[in-house]
Amino acid sequence: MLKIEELYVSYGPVEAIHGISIEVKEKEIVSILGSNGAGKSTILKTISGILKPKKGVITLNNKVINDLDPSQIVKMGVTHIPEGRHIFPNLTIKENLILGGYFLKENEVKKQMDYVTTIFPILKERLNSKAGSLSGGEQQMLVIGRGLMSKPKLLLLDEPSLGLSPKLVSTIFETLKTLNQNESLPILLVEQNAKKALQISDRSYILVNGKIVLSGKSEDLIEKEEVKKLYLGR
Amino acid sequence: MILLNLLIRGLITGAIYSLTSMGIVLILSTTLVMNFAQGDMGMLLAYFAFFMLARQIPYPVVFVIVILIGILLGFLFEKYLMSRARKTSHLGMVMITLALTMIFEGFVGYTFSTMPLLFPKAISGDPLQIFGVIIDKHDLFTFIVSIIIVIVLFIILYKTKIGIAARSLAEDEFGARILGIPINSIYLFIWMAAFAIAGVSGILVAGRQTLEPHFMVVIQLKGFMAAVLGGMNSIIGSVLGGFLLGMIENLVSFYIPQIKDSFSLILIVLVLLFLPQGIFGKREVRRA
Amino acid sequence: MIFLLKIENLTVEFGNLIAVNNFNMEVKEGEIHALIGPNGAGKTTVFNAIYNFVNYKGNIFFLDYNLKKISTYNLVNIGLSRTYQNLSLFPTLNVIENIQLGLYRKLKSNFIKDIFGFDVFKSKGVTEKIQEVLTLLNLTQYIYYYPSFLPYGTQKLVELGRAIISNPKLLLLDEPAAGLNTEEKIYFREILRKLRDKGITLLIVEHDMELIMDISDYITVMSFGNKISEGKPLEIANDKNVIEAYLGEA
Amino acid sequence: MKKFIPYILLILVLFLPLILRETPSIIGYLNLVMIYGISAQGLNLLLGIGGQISLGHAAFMAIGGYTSAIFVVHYNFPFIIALIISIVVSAIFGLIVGFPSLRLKGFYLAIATMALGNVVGDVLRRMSITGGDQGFRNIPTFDLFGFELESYSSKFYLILFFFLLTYFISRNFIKSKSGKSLIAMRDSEVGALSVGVNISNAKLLAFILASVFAGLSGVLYAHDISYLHPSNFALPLSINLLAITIIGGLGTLWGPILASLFWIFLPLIIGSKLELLSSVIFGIVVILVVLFLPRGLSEIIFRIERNLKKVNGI
Repeated sequence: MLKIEELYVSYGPVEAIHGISIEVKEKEIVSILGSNGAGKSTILKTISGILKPKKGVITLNNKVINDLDPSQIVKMGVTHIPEGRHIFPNLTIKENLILGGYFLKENEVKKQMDYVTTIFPILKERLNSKAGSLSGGEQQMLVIGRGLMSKPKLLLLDEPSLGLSPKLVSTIFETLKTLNQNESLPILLVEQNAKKALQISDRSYILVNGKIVLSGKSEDLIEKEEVKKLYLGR
Repeated sequence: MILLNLLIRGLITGAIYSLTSMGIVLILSTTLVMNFAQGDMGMLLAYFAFFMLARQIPYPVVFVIVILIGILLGFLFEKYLMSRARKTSHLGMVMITLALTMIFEGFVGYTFSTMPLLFPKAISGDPLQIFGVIIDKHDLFTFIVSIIIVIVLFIILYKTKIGIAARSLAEDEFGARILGIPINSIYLFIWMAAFAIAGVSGILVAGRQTLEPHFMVVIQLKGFMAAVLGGMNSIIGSVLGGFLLGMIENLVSFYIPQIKDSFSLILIVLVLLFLPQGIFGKREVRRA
Repeated sequence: MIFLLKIENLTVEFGNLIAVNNFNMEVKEGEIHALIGPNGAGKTTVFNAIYNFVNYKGNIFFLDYNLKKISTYNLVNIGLSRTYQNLSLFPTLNVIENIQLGLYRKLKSNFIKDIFGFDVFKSKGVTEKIQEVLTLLNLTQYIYYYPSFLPYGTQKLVELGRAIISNPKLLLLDEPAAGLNTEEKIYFREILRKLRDKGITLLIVEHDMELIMDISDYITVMSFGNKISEGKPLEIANDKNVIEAYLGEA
Repeated sequence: MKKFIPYILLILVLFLPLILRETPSIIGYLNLVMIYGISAQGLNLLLGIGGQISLGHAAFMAIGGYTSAIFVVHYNFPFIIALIISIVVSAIFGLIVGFPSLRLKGFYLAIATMALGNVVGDVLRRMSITGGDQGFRNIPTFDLFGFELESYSSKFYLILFFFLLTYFISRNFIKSKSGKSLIAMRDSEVGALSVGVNISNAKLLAFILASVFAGLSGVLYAHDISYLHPSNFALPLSINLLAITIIGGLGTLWGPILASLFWIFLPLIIGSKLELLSSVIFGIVVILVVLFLPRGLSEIIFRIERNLKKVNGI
C-alpha cells in the first residue's frame, strides 16, 4: 500500500537520505533498522509530510502524497507516532487522546477512546490527570494510543522501545503484533532494538548512513552474521 | 466600610486589567508570543467605535461591529504578518507586536488628532448603591462582561477540540503537526479571538476615562502584571491576577499613597523573581 | 593517583523516572574508556551529572575535587573538557574564533586591554598553540568558515578542537561518531588515538560498536540506568548481558 | 580602497559643520542622531552581543542625564566630574537591573526590565531635586574647563568625540576575549559554560556596559537639550531604541547609527504635516526589516562591502 521509490531527503544543506526504496504491503509489519543518525526518523518524517523530499516519489495506494500537508496525510489514514514521546505534558490524557482523533466526529471520538483504553487500561484509570505525570512507559502507551485514535490504515512508528525496560518493550511489541493481526493494520517500524524488531516484523531494511545496505525477510536477516556485526561490532 | 468600598472598587479596576491580561495570556499560552499590541489594538478599535457612535449608530450595534472588526484584523494579522514572522525568529514576532503599537498610535494621532475625546459609557445614568457601596453602572457592566468572556474562553479552551488543540501548540508544535492538527487555522483562530477581546476592552476602558492615543498603554502594562501574578499560563489565573492587582492597588493608594505608582511595578519584579509561576499559576509539568 | 575520575553511587531522577540508578564507575589515567548502552540508558545523563547540569545523589570525584562543589564553568580550569551530542558550537563565530574560545580561561586579559583592541588570542605562544590544533585536526583550510557552512563531520572536529586546546586531562566525548560517514569515522578514530598518545584520558559515549571495540581500552555498559557489565572489549563482546541489552532479548 | 572608506567618511563628517553652516539646525539633529546612536549601541551590546533583552533601556539614559544635571546644577560640579560620576552611577544601576537577568529569560526579562524602567520614571517624578513632574529645567550646556559650548557645531565636535569613543570601544570589545564570551553565551550557553565562561558574570557585564553607554548618552542629551522630563525616557523611547537596534541589525556596529539616523530624520523628510505619521512609517519599516532583512539595515553595508571586494578582486 505504501511505496517509496528513489527517495532523497535533505536536512537544510545536508542530504540525509540518498536514494532509498521501501515498500509496505497490506497487513505487513516492516521494520527499518539502523544506528543513531542513520536517517531512519527522516524517512518517517518525509512520509508523514513534515519534511519534503528532494527527489523521489512516495505513493499511498497508488496516489502520490509527496506534496501533501501532514493534516491531509493523516486524513488519508497514515498516522505517525514520533520518537521522543511528543505528548502534551500539561494537557490531560483525555485531551491528548481527543487531539489524536482530531478529524473524528464527536460520537466516534468516544467510541475510539473506549477502544484505545481497552488496549491500554492504564490510560483509562487516569484519563483526567496530566499526561506529564505518567511514567516513561505509560507515556509511550499514551503516544501509541493517541496515534490509534485516528483509526489509522497505516501506522508509522518511530523507536517505540526508546528508554523502556525490556519487560515494557515486550508488552508494547506484543500489543503491536496483536493490532497487526487482529485489525490487519500495516506497520512501518523504525527501531534500534534490532532483535525485537526482527522478531515481530515480516520484512526489514537495514539503513546505514542514509542508504539501504541489506533488506529481506526478517527471519532470514536475523541469522545473518552481517547483522550481528552491525550491532556488536564483531 | 471604607475597606469594603476599596475592595469593590478594586474588583472593578481589576476587571479592566483582566480583560487585557486575558488577551495577553491567550496569545502567550498558545503561541508563546508576548503580545505588546493587545492594548493598542483595543485603542484603535475604540476610535473606530467612537466615530460609529458619533454617527448615531446604537451602542449595542457598535459593540458587535467592533468585535467583528477585531476578528477581521486578527485574521489579517496572523495570515499576512505573524505566520511569516514565525519562520524568522521569536524576537521578530515580539518586535512585530511592538511595531503595531507604533503604527496604531501614529495612525490614530494623525487621523483623529491627539486631543482627548469623551467616550460614551455602555450604560449611563446615576450610580447604583448596593449595601452602601456606590457602583457606576458602566463599571458593573464591565465587571460582568469580563466574567462572561472568561467563562466563554474557558469553555472554548478546555471543552472544544479547537481549544484543546490551541493549548497543545505551545506544549509541542511538532507533536500537534504530526497528529494532523491544522495548526495554521488554529493560529488564525487564536489571534482572531485575542483581537476581539481587545476591542471589547478598548470600548469599556474608554468609557471610564477619555479617549486618546495612549490611553491603553498603562492598562496594557497592568495587564502584563496581572498576567504575571496569575502565572502567565492560565486564563483563569490571569483574571484572578487582574482582580488581585486591582484590589492591592486600591488599598495601597488609599493607605500608603506615597508609593502607589511604583508599588505594583516592584511587586511584579519580586513575583517574577521569587514566584515565577505566579500566585495562581499551576506548576508546569516538566517532561522527564 | 590511579583513578582520574571516580563516580560513586550516582543516582539521577527526573520526576518519577530514574535515569541513572546507583551507578559506579572509575576511569583510569591514560586510557580510552567507553560508556555504551542502548538509547535512554542514561549515558548522557552521567555526563550531565559530571557537568553539574542535573541534580544527583552520590559523589563524583575528579583528581582530588568533588565535582558537586565545582561550578560548571570552572571545570575547564581543573582539566575537564567535553563535546556534546548535538554540538554546542558558536554559530556566529568562525572556526578559528570557536577554537580560540577554548583557551578562554587560560588567557588573562582586562577591560582596559579589551577596549584598546589588544587581542589576547594573538599573543605570543597562543597562535602557535592554535596552529598546532588546527594542523592536528586538519582544519587549517576552514578557519574563516562559519560552522553551519561546514559538513557535519568537520563541525564535530571544530568542537573537538575547542575542547582539546585547553590541554584537558580528561576529555568527555558524547557520541563523536554519530552522523559521520565511514571515511570521517576512520579519520576520527586516528585522531582519538593521537589524543590518547598525547596523554589525554578519554571517556566516550558511543553507539558505533565497531569504533568502540577497536579503540577502547576499557568498556562500561549501561542499560536502563544500571551498570550491567564492564571489562576489556573482548570480554564485553562475549558477555551475555550485553548481547541481550543490545540485541534486545528480554 | 575599502580600507580608506572609513577615513574618508570621517573627514567628511569632520567638515560637516562647515558644509552645513547655512542650516545649523541640521547639525542639531545630527547631534541627536549620535546621542541616540550611543544609547542604541549600548542596547546592541546587550541584546545583539549578549542576547539579553531590555525594555527599560531609556531609563538608563534618564539615570545618566539626571545624575549629571543634579551634580552640575545643584552641587556646581564641573561637567567632566559630573560625567564621570554619572557613568559610575549608571554602571551601578546597570548591575542592579542586571540581577533579574540571572533568573529570568526572554519575555519575563522583558517585563521585569519594563517594570524597573517605569519605576525609575515614577521615582524621578516624585523627587524634588529632579524637578518632579515639572521637568528639570535650565541645565547648562557642556562646560569644558571653562569653555562653554554654545553653538550646534561646537557641541557637534564634543558629541562626535564621545560617539567615536564608544564606537571604538564597542568595536574592540566585540573582538576581545570578554566580548567573545558574551557572543558565546548568546550562541550556546552550554558551549560557553564548557569553555569556562561564567554566565552570571557575563550577563551582568552586558547589563553594565549597556547601562554605561546609555548613561553617557543621557548625560550628552541633558546638556545638549538642557531640559529633562521623566516622560522623555518612558517606555516608548525604550521601544524605539529596541526598534533602532533591530532595524540596524543586531550585533553589528554600523546598525545603530544607520537606524538612528533614519529615525531622527524621518519626521524631517516627510515634513511637518505628516510628522505624526513618522511613527507609522517607522513601525512599518520595523515589520519589513523583521520579515525581509533579518540582519537589519547593516545587511546593506555588508552587501556593499562584498561588492567592493569583488571589484578589487580580493
